[in-house]
Amino acid sequence: MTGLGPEAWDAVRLSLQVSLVATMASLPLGILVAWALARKSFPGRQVLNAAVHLPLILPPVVTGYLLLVAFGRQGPLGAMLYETFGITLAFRWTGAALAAGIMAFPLMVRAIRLAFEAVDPRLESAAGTLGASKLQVFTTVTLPLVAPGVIAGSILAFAKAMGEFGATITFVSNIPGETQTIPSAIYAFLQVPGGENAALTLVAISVGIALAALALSEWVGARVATRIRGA
Amino acid sequence: MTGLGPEAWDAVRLSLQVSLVATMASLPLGILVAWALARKSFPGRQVLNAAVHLPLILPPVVTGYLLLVAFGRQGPLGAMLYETFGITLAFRWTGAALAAGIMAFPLMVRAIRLAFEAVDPRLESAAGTLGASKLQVFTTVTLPLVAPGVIAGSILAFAKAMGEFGATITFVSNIPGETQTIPSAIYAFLQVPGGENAALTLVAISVGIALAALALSEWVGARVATRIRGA
Amino acid sequence: SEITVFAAASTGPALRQVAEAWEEETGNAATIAPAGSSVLARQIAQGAPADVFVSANVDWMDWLEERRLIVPGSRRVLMQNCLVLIAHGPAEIAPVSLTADYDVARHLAEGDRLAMALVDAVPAGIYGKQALTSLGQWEALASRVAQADNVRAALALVALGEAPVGIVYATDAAAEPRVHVLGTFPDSSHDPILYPGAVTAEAAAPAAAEDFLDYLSSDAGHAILESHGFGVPE
Amino acid sequence: MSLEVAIRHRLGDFALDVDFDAPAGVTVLFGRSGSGKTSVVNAIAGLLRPDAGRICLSGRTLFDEAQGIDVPVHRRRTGYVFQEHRLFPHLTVRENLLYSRRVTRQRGPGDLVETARLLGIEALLDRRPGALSGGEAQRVAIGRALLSEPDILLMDEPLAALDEARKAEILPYLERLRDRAGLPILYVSHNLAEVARLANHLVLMEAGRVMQAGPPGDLLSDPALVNILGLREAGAVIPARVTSHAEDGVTELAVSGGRLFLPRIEAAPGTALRVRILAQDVMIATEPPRGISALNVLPVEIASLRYGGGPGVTAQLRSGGDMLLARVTRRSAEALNLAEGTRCYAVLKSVAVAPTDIGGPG
Amino acid sequence: MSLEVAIRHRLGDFALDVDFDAPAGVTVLFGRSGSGKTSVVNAIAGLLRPDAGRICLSGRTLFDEAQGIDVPVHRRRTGYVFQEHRLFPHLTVRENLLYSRRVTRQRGPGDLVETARLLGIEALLDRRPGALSGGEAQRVAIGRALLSEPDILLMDEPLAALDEARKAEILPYLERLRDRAGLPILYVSHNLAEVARLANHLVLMEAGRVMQAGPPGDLLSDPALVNILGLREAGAVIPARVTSHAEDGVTELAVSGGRLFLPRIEAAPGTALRVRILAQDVMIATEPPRGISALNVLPVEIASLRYGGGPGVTAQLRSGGDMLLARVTRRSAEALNLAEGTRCYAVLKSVAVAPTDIGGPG
Ligand SMILES: Nc1ncnc2c1ncn2[C@@H]1O[C@H](COP(=O)(O)OP(=O)(O)OP(=O)(O)O)[C@@H](O)[C@H]1O
Ligand SMILES: Nc1ncnc2c1ncn2[C@@H]1O[C@H](COP(=O)(O)OP(=O)(O)OP(=O)(O)O)[C@@H](O)[C@H]1O
Ligand code: MOO
Ligand SMILES: [Mg+2]
Ligand SMILES: [Mg+2]
Repeated sequence: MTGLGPEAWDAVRLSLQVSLVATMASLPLGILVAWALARKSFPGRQVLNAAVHLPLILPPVVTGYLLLVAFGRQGPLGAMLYETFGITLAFRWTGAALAAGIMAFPLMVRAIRLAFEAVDPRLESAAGTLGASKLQVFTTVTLPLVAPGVIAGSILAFAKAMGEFGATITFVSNIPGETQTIPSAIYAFLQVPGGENAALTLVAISVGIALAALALSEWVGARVATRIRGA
Repeated sequence: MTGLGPEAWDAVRLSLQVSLVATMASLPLGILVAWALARKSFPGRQVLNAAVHLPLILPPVVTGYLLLVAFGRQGPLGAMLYETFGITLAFRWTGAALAAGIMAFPLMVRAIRLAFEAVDPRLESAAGTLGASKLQVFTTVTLPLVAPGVIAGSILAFAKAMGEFGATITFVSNIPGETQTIPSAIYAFLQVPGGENAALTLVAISVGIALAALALSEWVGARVATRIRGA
Repeated sequence: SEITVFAAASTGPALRQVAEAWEEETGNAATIAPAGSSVLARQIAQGAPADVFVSANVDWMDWLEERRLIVPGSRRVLMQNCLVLIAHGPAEIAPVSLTADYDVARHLAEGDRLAMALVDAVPAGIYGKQALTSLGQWEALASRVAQADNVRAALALVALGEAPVGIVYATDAAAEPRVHVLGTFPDSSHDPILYPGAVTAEAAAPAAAEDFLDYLSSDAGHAILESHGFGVPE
Repeated sequence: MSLEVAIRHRLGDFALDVDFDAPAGVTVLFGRSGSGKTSVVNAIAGLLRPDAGRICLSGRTLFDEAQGIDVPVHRRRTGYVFQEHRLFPHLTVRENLLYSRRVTRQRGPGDLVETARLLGIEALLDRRPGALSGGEAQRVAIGRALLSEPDILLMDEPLAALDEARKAEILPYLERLRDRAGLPILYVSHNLAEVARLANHLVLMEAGRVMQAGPPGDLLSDPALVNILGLREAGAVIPARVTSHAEDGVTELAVSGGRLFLPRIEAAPGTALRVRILAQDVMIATEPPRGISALNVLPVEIASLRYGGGPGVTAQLRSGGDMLLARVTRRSAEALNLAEGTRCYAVLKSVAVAPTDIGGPG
Repeated sequence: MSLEVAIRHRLGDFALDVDFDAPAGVTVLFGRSGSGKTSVVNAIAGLLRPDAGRICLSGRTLFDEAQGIDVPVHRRRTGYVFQEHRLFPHLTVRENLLYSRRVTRQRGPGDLVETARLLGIEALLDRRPGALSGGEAQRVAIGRALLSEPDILLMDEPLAALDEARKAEILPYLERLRDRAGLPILYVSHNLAEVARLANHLVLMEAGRVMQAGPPGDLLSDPALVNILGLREAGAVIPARVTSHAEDGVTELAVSGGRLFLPRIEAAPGTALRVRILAQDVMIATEPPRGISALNVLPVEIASLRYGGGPGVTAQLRSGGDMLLARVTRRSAEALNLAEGTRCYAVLKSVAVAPTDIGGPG
């Protein structure tokens, strides 16, 4: 229809899958880490904070290379995952999701952390006096109040995951149907003279998807915000 | 000293310069855009929001390519800038700063926007009744209260700028001493046999700088937060 | 005078060493800017301040030539390369010349991947696909290829043992101790691997640029290029 | 100086529809929780844009829906003390107090040190609002509004969080403000002692509407409003004039119906005052009482007797040109044979006319 | 049920060092703004961890620095009504009210509908806190704490934002809570009428320390505390028993010094009550007054006369086994020749013993 071959459509499907899984799977950890960084002081807090930011600081290829070394089949973590759970990440779409998730993680955590820092701790104390355990305070008061930040963080992460290229291709290569995401396909098109049009079509699709997600998140975010402001 | 040649040290200096300039120069616009997105409803708000997020969604090479087409000396904006102001961005460190700034912009804006959304509008009304114009309310109440978000956004942007590679090399190439930032230099080292060690040294330097900035921002942020909590 | 050389990334270090020798001899200065050939070609089309372009493949040089962006007559082949099949680990047997009888797939266990550069986009990948096709093995292997974004990344996959075998340039294989060469693909199995160079149409110092290319084609230049594993034109 | 408010506005199910004028001095908005007091104040400050109507302050139109006038908040010069303090958390107490000066670059007559001393917050100047107690924060908020040199002070239950002693210190200061330069004050309160003391004008609100408005003397001594205001708080506010100070600390006042003796009032002879006499503090005697500690006995005539459902009777007593209110039991009224026109005596203990119930002339 | 508090804590320059026991019933913490009341309540709720000391509730140790005991907030079962309402902005009023039930999965005897009706918030159940007026929000906060079925209610000036009518509705409910099942209540207040009505025990705080603690009857009629409590608020709280209800709506009470006649009180004959008689509502007569509307005249003996700096005198009057307080002017005291031991009559208007000043036996 658009002059794109079936491989390109595979890439679209795969990118969606990878980005969604990366965002969803990293969300619980992202919330936990954001909360710990915003609220707790513990030994290693600064180390955790640094680790979270690393993927942002490092050139993506370096992150991809480190992932390869750690999570590849020969890597210590990769071997352990394979032997213990039978999970292989290298050259799999799951590895692409891991790479995208890690690259997007700092964005997700920062957004959620800011939201945690904005929650009025007096509301949490009030919940405590009403009999809510720490965990209940968290789930019934804190979490609903950070919802806008969680939405913002998730959409940032999703957008980043849709666009991630360097770490992904370095870690899981480009295997059509398995690890060839939209950015990999775009990159390939751009390497050859005359590939620009196909690349631009894919760019348009990618942008369309991400903007739809963005619009959805704005809409949900606005609804959540009005609820919290309380009209 | 570390086995790095003068070119590599040039890259370190240049990366610092590019990242700092990119962060500082985009900060005013970032604050403005974040404020508009958080507080105003205007026609084109969704378009602005989408535009801000685009660099996140697009693979970096695509962003770089679009920048090259727009701001290259043949590009419409590049030609205009050159003819009107005598400014050339393409293949200059200023172009690298533009690329880094654009790539970091969504991160900066999101962080600041969340902070704006968390400011209690009742404090702003109170300032209004005390005679503060909208602008004064903004500078004397809103801005100080969003300071933690501004710090968070700036450090995210700085870290991202330090790690930015794809858009930069695509837009301004990899000219040592002019546009070769740390990530580009790492790329160059990784393209050649035996370059890994030099690449790792650069990675370490880059990480060190970004983590120092991160620690500084955490420290400043904590101080600002205590001030605002008011102990 | 000073020139800027836009060099395909894989040629960067060799060119830098040549540049140093050239600078010593002529008192000129050369800055080597390494990046992908496609990136560099597009940048030259956008007015990049390059005096010399060294491409890793012929297509992008053709593309510039069609657009009259290089100085006619300055184009020449600077160096050549060979394509090899490599495996992880130290050498066990001497390299062979690869023929249709050589079953590449036997190195791949269930789930293993053959590391190559992007087979439709990056020169090393394109040449590799041609070679496997002419050896009649592409059909069988196509679905088992892990395509890296550049040939160095393919090399890294094999070096780390993530892929047991891969297809890279001889120059890459020579410098990586964690891999060994199983065999060399015959020149006839793929288009010649040529690195063309030319002076750009907008070169600020065309004379020096021409001189640099000449130096690359001189014996002194050839010696350096060969020390990096490149072949040189007769 | 006067304030004219005539606005309509909907907030969900709640309909605000008020129309009142506030003359110079203190106008108290009085009404139950949720009756719309804060909404009215917000409209005057420009924080709520009414659906329709007009707001004028001293001839200046702040808002006119029909004419499309809507003066921005910061040009309205309203000093607003909010129901919640709304201090700026990032500024110290001192910076909060000086905020208005900083933004308007005007230095009015108000003095930081004096204001802080009055409010008892001198020791807190370098703290931030997070480190203040509830009452301290509210006092800082009052100081911040006072120091903004406004054209009108809007005070939304400003003293609710304060103890009596502190209130007793702040009220005279508000009175001085009211009297000096005629700064108009719109004051939301639940407390009729405050109302009686401060108000020149009283606006009673109920369910978004103005029930009744007028001088507090009239309203507070209106037997019809006794139930709305609460039995304990009904009473008369009558004008008086200081005549002399005796050596034993008693001040003599002239009222239209005779003389009153009060614990020393710091006001020069000749000063006009208002005194509040709660209905429950007035006894009725048919003969002049003797041997009793009450210093104040006024001859009165019963103007009306209003029997409620309960055991109480509200008597309106004509004393010279003024009306007093008295609450007596039905049993007493019968025992004393009280009827309209009966001439009798109003007995009030001197200390029952308490210092906090004495206000300037307004 | 009783509460023992003995804690020390530093907050910046402020040093808290309090030690008091609160018996069953209502204990009122009374003190000026900034005296440390909220800090004490926070310590009991577990929101402030004292530097040292002990807190026990009904034999349960909530905190003991020495033994390292610090029961977590949510296990302390304290129902806390905060000075600022602290409603959850993301929940509706109904969800706020039911919050405690949701997290503890316990359904106590408290009923949502009944509580909401009592507090006048039935119509607001589906709103969010952002759409409430100041007083409405405070009422929801009270309801939320009540419905949490706590072992103790901690109330930090809960009624300050409410109008008299609303207070008059809520106070009896708090009294019922206090009396039913003996729910102890720690109540921070500036308002002595509330204190007198509710308190079984009064703790006077000043600058972080307990100045005096004891039964409100003793403290409020202690002439030495008149200055601290405020002149207008001093008075006695004495026990009484309902003897009969007359047809004209007057209820007769027996006190140790004689009989009192009050507007009808809804309590069966025999019920024990406390009545509050403000010093300023008591007149002293040397002979039994006649022809006067005051129904209540008690023979008394002057136990002490305390001359202050001003024109007033505080007289302590022995009436049977109780002490009354009276404020009279120095001039009257001299005119009537009052001295310690003088036998005379205390004259009080029946309606001066107002309904809000009558509490159960506690
Ligand atoms: N973080 C802090 N640093 C220094 N002083 C503080 C801090 N928090 C509170 N204080 C001081 O502690 C004292 C007690 O405060 P607390 O809130 O307990 O007073 P309160 O009796 O409840 O007063 P109010 O009636 O005004 O609410 C106050 O003087 C206050 O200024
Ligand atoms: N956003 C809203 N939606 C619906 N109703 C609202 C909204 N905001 C306020 N109200 C209602 O408007 C009415 C007036 O509120 P307002 O704050 O003016 O009352 P108030 O007289 O100041 O009360 P209080 O003495 O309790 O502070 C209240 O009944 C309140 O419930
Ligand atoms: O040097 Mo290249 O651009 O990897 O073929
Ligand atoms: Mg209000
Ligand atoms: Mg307090």
